This record gives sequence, structure tokens and C-alpha cells, in this order.
Amino acid sequence: MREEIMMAAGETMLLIDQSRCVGCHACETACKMENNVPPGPRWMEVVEHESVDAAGDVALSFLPLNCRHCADAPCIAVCPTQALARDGLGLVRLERERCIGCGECLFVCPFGAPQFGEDRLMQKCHGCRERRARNLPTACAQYCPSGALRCATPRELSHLVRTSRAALGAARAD
Amino acid sequence: MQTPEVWSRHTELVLMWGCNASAAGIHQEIGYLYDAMERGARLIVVDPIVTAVASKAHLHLRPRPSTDAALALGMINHIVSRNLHDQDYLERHTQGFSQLMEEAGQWTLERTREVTGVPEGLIAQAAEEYATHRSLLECGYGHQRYTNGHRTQQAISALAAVCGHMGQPGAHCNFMEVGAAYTGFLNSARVQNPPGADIKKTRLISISHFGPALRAAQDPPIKGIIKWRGSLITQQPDARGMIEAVKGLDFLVSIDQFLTDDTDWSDLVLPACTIFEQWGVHPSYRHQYLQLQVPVLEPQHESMPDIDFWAELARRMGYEAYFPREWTGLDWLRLLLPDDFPLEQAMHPHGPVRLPERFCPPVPNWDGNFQTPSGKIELYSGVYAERAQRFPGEWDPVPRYVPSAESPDGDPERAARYPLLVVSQHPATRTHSQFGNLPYIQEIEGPATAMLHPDDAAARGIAEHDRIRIYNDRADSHVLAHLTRKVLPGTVELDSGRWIKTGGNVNLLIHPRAAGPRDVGDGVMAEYDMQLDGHTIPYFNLLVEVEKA
Amino acid sequence: MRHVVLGAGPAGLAALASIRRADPSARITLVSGEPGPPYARMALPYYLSGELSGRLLYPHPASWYRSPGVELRFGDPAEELDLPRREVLLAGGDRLRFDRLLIATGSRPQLREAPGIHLPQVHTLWTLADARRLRRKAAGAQEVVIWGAGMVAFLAAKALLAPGRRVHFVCRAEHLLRRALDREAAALLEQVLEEAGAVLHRGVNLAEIRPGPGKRCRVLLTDGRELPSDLVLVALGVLPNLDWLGDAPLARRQGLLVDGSLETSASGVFAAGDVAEVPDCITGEPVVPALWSVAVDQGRVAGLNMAGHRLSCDPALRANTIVFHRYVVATLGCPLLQDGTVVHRQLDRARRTYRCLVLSRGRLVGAILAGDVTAAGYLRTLLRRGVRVADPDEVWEAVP
Amino acid sequence: MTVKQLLHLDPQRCDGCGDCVTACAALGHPARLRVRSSAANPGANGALACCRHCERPLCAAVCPTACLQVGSNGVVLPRPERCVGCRLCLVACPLGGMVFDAQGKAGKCDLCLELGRRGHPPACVASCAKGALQLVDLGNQSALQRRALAEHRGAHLKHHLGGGPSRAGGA
Repeated sequence: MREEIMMAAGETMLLIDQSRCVGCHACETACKMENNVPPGPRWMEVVEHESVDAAGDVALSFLPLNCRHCADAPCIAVCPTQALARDGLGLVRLERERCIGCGECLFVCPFGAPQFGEDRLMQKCHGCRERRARNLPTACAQYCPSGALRCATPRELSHLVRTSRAALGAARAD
Repeated sequence: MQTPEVWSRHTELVLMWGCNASAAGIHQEIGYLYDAMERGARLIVVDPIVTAVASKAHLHLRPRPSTDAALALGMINHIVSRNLHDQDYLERHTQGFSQLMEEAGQWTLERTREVTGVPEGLIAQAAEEYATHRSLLECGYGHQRYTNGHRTQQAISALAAVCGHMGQPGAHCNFMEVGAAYTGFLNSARVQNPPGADIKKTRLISISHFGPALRAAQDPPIKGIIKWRGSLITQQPDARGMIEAVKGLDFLVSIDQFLTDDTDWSDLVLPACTIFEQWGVHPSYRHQYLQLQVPVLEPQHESMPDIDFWAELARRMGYEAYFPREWTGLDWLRLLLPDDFPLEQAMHPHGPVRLPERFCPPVPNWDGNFQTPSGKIELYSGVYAERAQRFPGEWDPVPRYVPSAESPDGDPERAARYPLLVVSQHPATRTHSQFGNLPYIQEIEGPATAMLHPDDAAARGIAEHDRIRIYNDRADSHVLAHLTRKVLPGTVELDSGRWIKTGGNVNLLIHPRAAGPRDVGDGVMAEYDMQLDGHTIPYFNLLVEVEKA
Repeated sequence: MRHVVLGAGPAGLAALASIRRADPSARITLVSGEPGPPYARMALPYYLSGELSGRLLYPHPASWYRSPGVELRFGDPAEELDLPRREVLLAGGDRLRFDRLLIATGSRPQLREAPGIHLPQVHTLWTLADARRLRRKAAGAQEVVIWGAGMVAFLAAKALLAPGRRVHFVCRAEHLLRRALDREAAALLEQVLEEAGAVLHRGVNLAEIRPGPGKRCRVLLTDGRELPSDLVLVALGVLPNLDWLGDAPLARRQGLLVDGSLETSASGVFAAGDVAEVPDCITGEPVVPALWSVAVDQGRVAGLNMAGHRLSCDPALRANTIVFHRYVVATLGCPLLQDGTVVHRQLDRARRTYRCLVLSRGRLVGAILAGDVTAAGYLRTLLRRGVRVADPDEVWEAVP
Repeated sequence: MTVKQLLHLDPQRCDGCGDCVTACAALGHPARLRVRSSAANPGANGALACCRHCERPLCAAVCPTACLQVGSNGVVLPRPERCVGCRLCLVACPLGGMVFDAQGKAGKCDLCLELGRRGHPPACVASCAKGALQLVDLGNQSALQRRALAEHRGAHLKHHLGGGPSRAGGA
């Protein structure tokens, strides 16, 4: 069972498949290195959750949490200075010079995506806009070993999802 | 080893044993595992810890640490009792089934449950599913990190043989091995001893007994060490004893990129260049592809490729003829690889390339032939029986469960004082002790933390994130507590590879021992067969007590 | 990069701070036509009325300006722009070369010829020098006439209204602050002013000023009335300070035309504050808002863009406060828009509060608050965002 | 660097009782925060009107007399002797942070620095029986949110899969 969350940027989308994530943090490291983010702010963070059922069985879930570039982004709605806006690629773009560091975005973001570093102004995942313009996947997707993060065109991703479902269906029919 | 792009397309069930594919070698396997699961394959994981990959499994068996041999024998017995074994395969390609069953036959589900703690129904279900599917057995090192590790692996391998799950696409017993090295593809002898050179054969030191061996070696005694590409102190059991042994040396040289625990004790630190500045070769534990590493930078400052250092040392010791000055790392690689290997194709952007099939067939053992004297799988090992005549050790020809040293079953007296068993996993964020000094990694990992079962914590008045002292009569280590049911009661998890100088190193607490079968005594050996003699380091044979610091 | 900033008002100072922050290696020359360190023109009425001591007129201590690369030229106004040579000529004769130039020379009071306008009793209140002079002159003044009824006039009155003194407004319109307030809000403000000693002469203009008797003069109105006066203040609004540009080839209408980054028609030359003509946030029409808050915002953006950023400046949102003693009126957006608007008014004469929301095509386009202006910041945000609102209740619900 | 702290109102917990406003006013100045009852607009931003101690405060930028300043601790404070009561800050602040006293002087939340020095939480936080008002630091808040989300998603995933993906067994 999987959950797909997609964020689009022009030609490509990022598929986040929670069921494949194993919490190895490779995406976080890749993101930090790609964007030179010092310790503190985490544009991408994989959060692990442990739950125990009545029988004592332990289940783990892993959530790669970055800015999801929401279609109806609450951060854009609450930003008092219009530092956040949707750009031509459909990404939630942050214009840091407009940010006043009021923290409003943080409190409405369901993903805890807004980060505050040394300068106490907001920073967050920009969706690897420039990499994608050069036909590269997002840094997090490029270095994800488990296929939990995949960056490709909607056509490729839908094909991927459909073929894996079809294989599953065929296997069940056997 | 059956390579994952083959098994992932054919297997119906993956039995992953002692193998945290979600952290160790994560880039090599997990994607293939998911591909197989998306095709409908079942996943059974045997691991005392709820690892990420275990959390994805259809069945998860959590034996008490070091009892895996009992579990495997119990599964074998159940399979045979239900007549789910592959009689035809056993007759044609194995020998010693009856001797195996003399041992395995004693392992009823009830007794297996008593020893391993795994519920009977779950053992039976896992055994039946394994036997009745086209099943791949994927072995890690987890169950081998005990003094009985060799017996455990023997038992697990026997499980695959009993079901005939060998040598078919999608059904095999995969053991972590660098296929390229085992199959003779990489001929290290040609590099260690260049053609024509007369270099004396040296003694061998067991990796598990490094500290004791340094002191024990005589005629001549060991007075100096040059160490590179590894951590002498951080990664060895009894890290403190290791430091004492190192202090007794006249001369210690470290070739390193960073100031590590080792360099702190070194007389000389030579700057190593990074992988970006030298030639290299990358085989794998888990697949059969190979990539050549091409330098993309000139060595910076005074650093030099390791091979240049060794070549220069050899020249100054009078072996100049065998170490031509114009040779680069690439020339040494040529020597290491078969003459007909297409070097250029293995380099970026063409590489990696698959290893030649004559070394690494896609479906090994497809013809039912094995590299044993009998050409069969020896469930009763004639080789062991024979080797027992030459070397002391635990050369049991059939697999048996024998309690492991320094475990609750193996040493109840010690366990009364130090009741908790430590399992030290490899974290996904480091490769052993590598990368532990990087700020990004330190941020992601946070401070050194041990996992404690909430019941064990409650009994000791320990709360989440309390600072705790993990100790035995050898040493102690101060870390933070993380209360989690990912570990079994009576078990503590403390990551391996933490640096001593940054805190939380587990090896300080471990007594140096060797897993069998061969008893290596003080660790100094004249000869050694790495496929037979075993003696991996039993890192998990460690009993401790924990208290709030 | 050599930056020249002309003007040390809110726009100029905001620009200076921005350039310094964005490019610590920049060389910046700050030019001001007025002598002495930059002061807050907004605060002059409070200085004149004695509420604020002279020393607090200066927003920044001298140390604030002292930083590597910053040079100050006070009291030496720019006289000519030599675009081909990328130089500014100062009155003192120096030529300043620039890579980036900011024109933030602000406004000057609008004057109109009238008989007697040059009499010694006639003043303007714009600069610190004016305020200092008026502080002396106003000391014994009992009757003051203010020619005008706009914002500058109001500020003058605010400074000069005091016990024992009458201040007359010569107001051509039906009420004060005709360009900012509607009738209802103006009435409340007028009431407060009148209680403090103001006298409004509505629907008339100044015809002539005659000297005498004694130190006084007499102001003749167009309806024939005559107001004896100790002091006459001409407060007819302000004009952008652009005359010094002569025929320099910079596109201009009311003010200098700028693009979204506040760059003028000449590359590398920016304009901010009262000299810049920008689109209005609500109507989209070009305006010269001449507002302090707009100047601060533009100065900041222009400074950043001079230092290499590519920031677009928001269209000007006109928002202002009118404060007399403890009575406050806030105007936001375009509350006086007529076409197609729906106006919601809530007036409480007893409590002297008034609030007015102007909606157009389902959006808030303007608001006036009087008496209680707590909601002003929120309304400003709603206006800025162009938030859709069905009815006024929805607006008030959004305001804590 | 001192960790930047600010007040956070959890609109789900707030019932609009107004105790925080009373507690603030009890300190001897007009209340420096206002709260809109969560019933009116649950979960929406803006339920709390109070200073956020912005890093680049709009109130300070627009203040003609440089009355408002960011202290080294990140707290935005007025210097009352400089305030002329022009209210430009009030109009500039999008979050309702500015409050004016009877003399027309600017005041605003100072996060109860004085109480903080003595080890007490801000008066409003202390007064909130529902735990709706909290003093949080910017970084930890996102970590908390992420954990809460993971918890929520974890439960969801488990429910979705009918009791989790694995059947585990062990000692």
C-alpha cells in the first residue's frame, strides 16, 4: 500500500512513496549537500513513527517530509508579505528578501516545512527547480536508494505505478 | 550469489535472515526487493530488531539474539515433518540428510519456541511458506556476530538445501560475499606478489584477535603497524585493549583523510587522498556488477594514492624492479583483473559492467554442482571432519544449536550480573565509522543513543532521552536512552561505529573472541582459508547492565 | 560598485541600509540638499508642538552612517544629472560618478502666487529649518491662518493648535482632507479640531494677504471676509522635487516613470519615494503616492535592486494615519472610489467612531477607520492581497 | 545565537475565554494580544493578534523616529520616549502586534522578558488553562509538527492496512 504525493515542476513531478521509505536519510544528506544547507534547517526530514498494536506487534512508518508545494498552499495564504507565491512551474516559491521572519507559515504548514536558520528568516525546499530545468531529478530523488522518491514526467510515473500494480494483480491472479 | 536483477524477477518469497537491507548496503538491494514484492512476492524477515525492512515484511520472526540456529533447525524439522522437503533434490544434490535430521529432528516447534522465543504458529507458518514457494534465502551478517555464528549459518544454509531452493532463478541461498573476489575474478595474489618478485610469505593475524595477537606474536615480535583504509581502534573489540596494544608498538603510521581515533595514537599520519583522486575498483556484496573508479582530481597537497605509497616503500626496500615508476593505479588494476576484461567499458560513463559469466553465472549452481569434494551440498560436511584433524575448533559436520558465549543462555552466571545483551546494528547513516565526523551526519544521527525496551527501562527508572551508563566489568559508555519496542526485552541496541573520542563507542565493552569453527588461539596464524575457517568477530556476544547516569 | 543615493528621507535611508546589507563592499554616497544629519520629516509637527525634543528627530545616531564605503554629502544638493557621463553635479561643484543612482529627492511644498504671499508673516512648514523658524514665530501667535486643507495643512494645524490660539483653515472644499477622507470621517476629525480651537472656512479661497495692523497681517477670503492673523501658513500640498533634472532624458509625467524594479527609463538609475510614479495597488493607475510607508518600501526594494537583486516592488498601497492628539483616523486603499463600489458605513456619533468599508466586485478596495483603528493592519493585508469578501461581516470576522 | 521564541496559539485548543487577554492587561498596560474565538474560524491563521517579533519587522522599518528596535535577543521593543503616536506601525503590522496606550504611545508584547528573567513563562501562557497558548521556538516547532504528522500518518497507514504490514513474534 502506498501513498503518492506529487509536486510538479514544469515537465517533471516528484513521487513520494511512503511505503518504500526505510528512513535511511540519504535524501536529507543529498539535499543538504546540493543546497549547502548548514546544520539546523532541514529542508527534507524523514520522520520515523513507531506504533504498537494490542498484540504487541510493532509497526514502523517513515515519512519523507519536505515542502509539498501544495496546490492550495496555506503558507501562501498566510504570508503577510507575499514572500511566498506560486511560480510558473507550479512550485511554491520563496522570495527571501520579502520574508520578515514572522513564522506564520510554520504554524499553518501541515508538513513542518518552513525552516529557520541562523538569519531567522524562512527557508525551505525549492523543489530543485534549477536541477529540473537541466533535466536532472531532484537531489533527494537522485540519491534515494529505495525508490521512495522518484522524479520523472507524469507519463513515466503513471506508467511506473500502473505496471507495478499490474504486476501485483497478475501475481494475485496466479 | 544469485544477482538481484535475476531473483527479483522470479522469486515468490524472500526470506531475509539477519540482514538489515534497509541500512546496510542499502543502495544494492532494497529496490530489487520492492520490485519483487510489487510483483507479489512475500517477504519474511528474521531479525530480533524491528528494522525498517522488517516493518515491510509479511511475516517477521524475532528470535532472541544468537538462537537463530535453533530456529533454522526447528523450521527444517517442521518442513520435513509436513513432508514439504524436496526429496528428489536431497537425493541428487546433497549428502548427509539423515545425519542432519538426527540433529534437526530434536527441534520440535515447542522446543524451538522455548529457545528462540518465536511463537510456534509463526515458526510453522514461516517454514511452510518458505518450503512451498520459489524462495530466496538472503543471509546477512546479523546472526553470524556470535561465537556460534558458523553453526547458525550452517543451519540456515541447510534449510535452503532441504527445500531444494538452490540454483533456480529466484530460489537460492544468498550469502553476503564479494563475488568478484571469491570467484577468482579479482586476482589479488598478482598484486600482492608481482610476477617474478620474491616476497616472503608472512604471518597472518586474525581480524578478531588483533589486540591480543599484537602482544602474542613472537619471532619476530610486531613492533610497527602501517594502517590504512580501516579503523584499528574504533572498529575492533576491546577498543581499550587495542589502545594498550598500540601504545606498546614502536611505530604506528596512519594513512587517513581525517583525524580519527587511530591518528590520535599514531607516530606519523600520512595524508590519504580521497577516492576522487585515485583509481579504484568497486565490486559488491549483493550484486555482480563492477565499476572502475576514475580519478577526477589530482591528489591535493601532499596526499598521494595508497598504491603510490606502497610502491615507493617497496622500491626503497629493494623491490624497485617490480614497481615501475611510470605505473598508475590503472596499471595495477589491469594486473588485478583478467586480461580480457573490458576496462574502458567499466568506467564512467559506460560502467558499471556485469562480471563475466564464467566467474559469476546469473544462476549459480544451476547444474546442481557445488565446490565440495563430493560436488554436492554437504549437509554432513566431510571437509569439516577432515579439517578437524588439522586445526582445533568446533568442526561439527552437522549444524547444531550451541548457546553462544556471553549470552544469557551461554553464560548464565555473567548474565546474572549483566542481564542485557547488546546488539550493535550498522546505521544507514554511516559505513562503520566512516562519515561520523561530518556535520550533516551528526545532525541527522543526533547524539549517541541506545535503544532500550520500555520494560527494561522502567525496571531501571530510565525515561526517554535520559542519560544512561552502559557498563560491564570492562568499561562503560555514556549515551542517551531511546525507549522503543523495536528491541526485545533484555536487549539493548547501540549502533556500531561511533568514534571513541565523540562518545558512544560500543567496542569498548566487548571482549575479543572469535566465532568458529576454527579456534585461532592468540590470533597469529601461518595459514588461513577464509571460506572454511570462519572466525568473524562476535560483536554481539556482549552482556551489559544499564543505569541512569 | 559605486552607488549614489540622492535624498536622505525615508526612501534614501532605506535604500542605504539595503545596499549595505546586500553588498557589504559597495561604495555609497548619500547626498542630501539639507544641511545636518537626516531627520524625520514626519515628526516635525511633534517637534514644533513641543511634544518631541529636537534630539529625537534623528532616527539614526551618527555612528549608523559611519561604515566602510559610505560617504556623506549633506547640504550640497544635486543640481544636474549628466547621464552620458554617469555623473551627478552637486551645487558645490563636485561631480559624483555612479554605477547605480537612486533619485529619492522627495517633495517640496507647492506654492501659489497671491498678493501678499511674500509678507514676513507668511510661512511654509516643510523642513527642519522651517520648523525651527516657526517655533520662534509661533510663540506669541494667537491667530493662525492655514491656506489649504489637505494633509500638509492638517499637519501644520496639528503642530500649531494650542490652548489660547485659534487656527483657521481656508478650505476650498466642503470638508478637510478631501482627497483622503469622506464626509463622515472628516466631520468627526473636524469636530475634534474645532474643540481644540480650529475654525474652518469652507468653500472659500484665499484672495489676498495684507500687512498690518502692527506685526499682524490680514487674510482676505474670496467671500469678502477678513481674518486678522499673526501667522499665515501656505499648505497647498507638495510636488515632486524634479526641477533639478532639467531636460535630462528621464521619462516622467507627474513623477519619474519606473518599472517594477523601480528603475527609471535610464538604465542603472532608480527612483523611489515621492518622486516615483508607480501603479496604485487597487486601481492600477499611475500615482505619486507621496506617503512615508510607500517611500520606505520603495527605498528598500530600489536599494536591493541597485545591489544586484531582482526584486519587484509591490504596487503602491496607499495607507495613512491622521492623528490629532489621541484621535486617530486611518485611511487604506482607495476609499473614495465611486464607480461600481458598495460602501458600508457604521457611524457611532456618541463614541465618535466610524468605520467604512468600500467593496468593488467582491473585493475590498478601501477603508476608513476613525476613533478605533485597531483593525488597520489587518485591513491593509486584505487590501494588499485582494481577498474576495462577500460582505463586510466577513471582513470584521477576519479581524481579531 | 539565541533561539528565537514566539507565541503560538493552537486554535483547536483555544475556546476564546479571554483569560490571556486579562492576564496581559493585569500587568498594568493595555492588553498586548487579542484572540479571536476559534469557533468563528477554526484553524485559520490570524486567531492570535500579537507581535511575532519578526526578524525584519515592518513596524520598525516604517517608524519615522526609529522608536521600534530589534534587540539582540530577537525581541522587538519600543523606546517610548521616541514614539510620537503616528500609528504608522499599527497600519504596517499585518499581524495586529501594535497596541497604543491612553497617552497614544506605542506598546507591544515583549514576551514578558522580565518574568522570563525570573524563570516564569509569559503571563498569557501561564493563564491559559487549555494549554492553547505556548511559547515555542521556531526550529522545534517544525520538528514537533513533523512528529505529530508522522504519528497521524502512521496510525492512518496502520488502519489502512488492517493492523500493520507484518505479523511479528518473539520473546
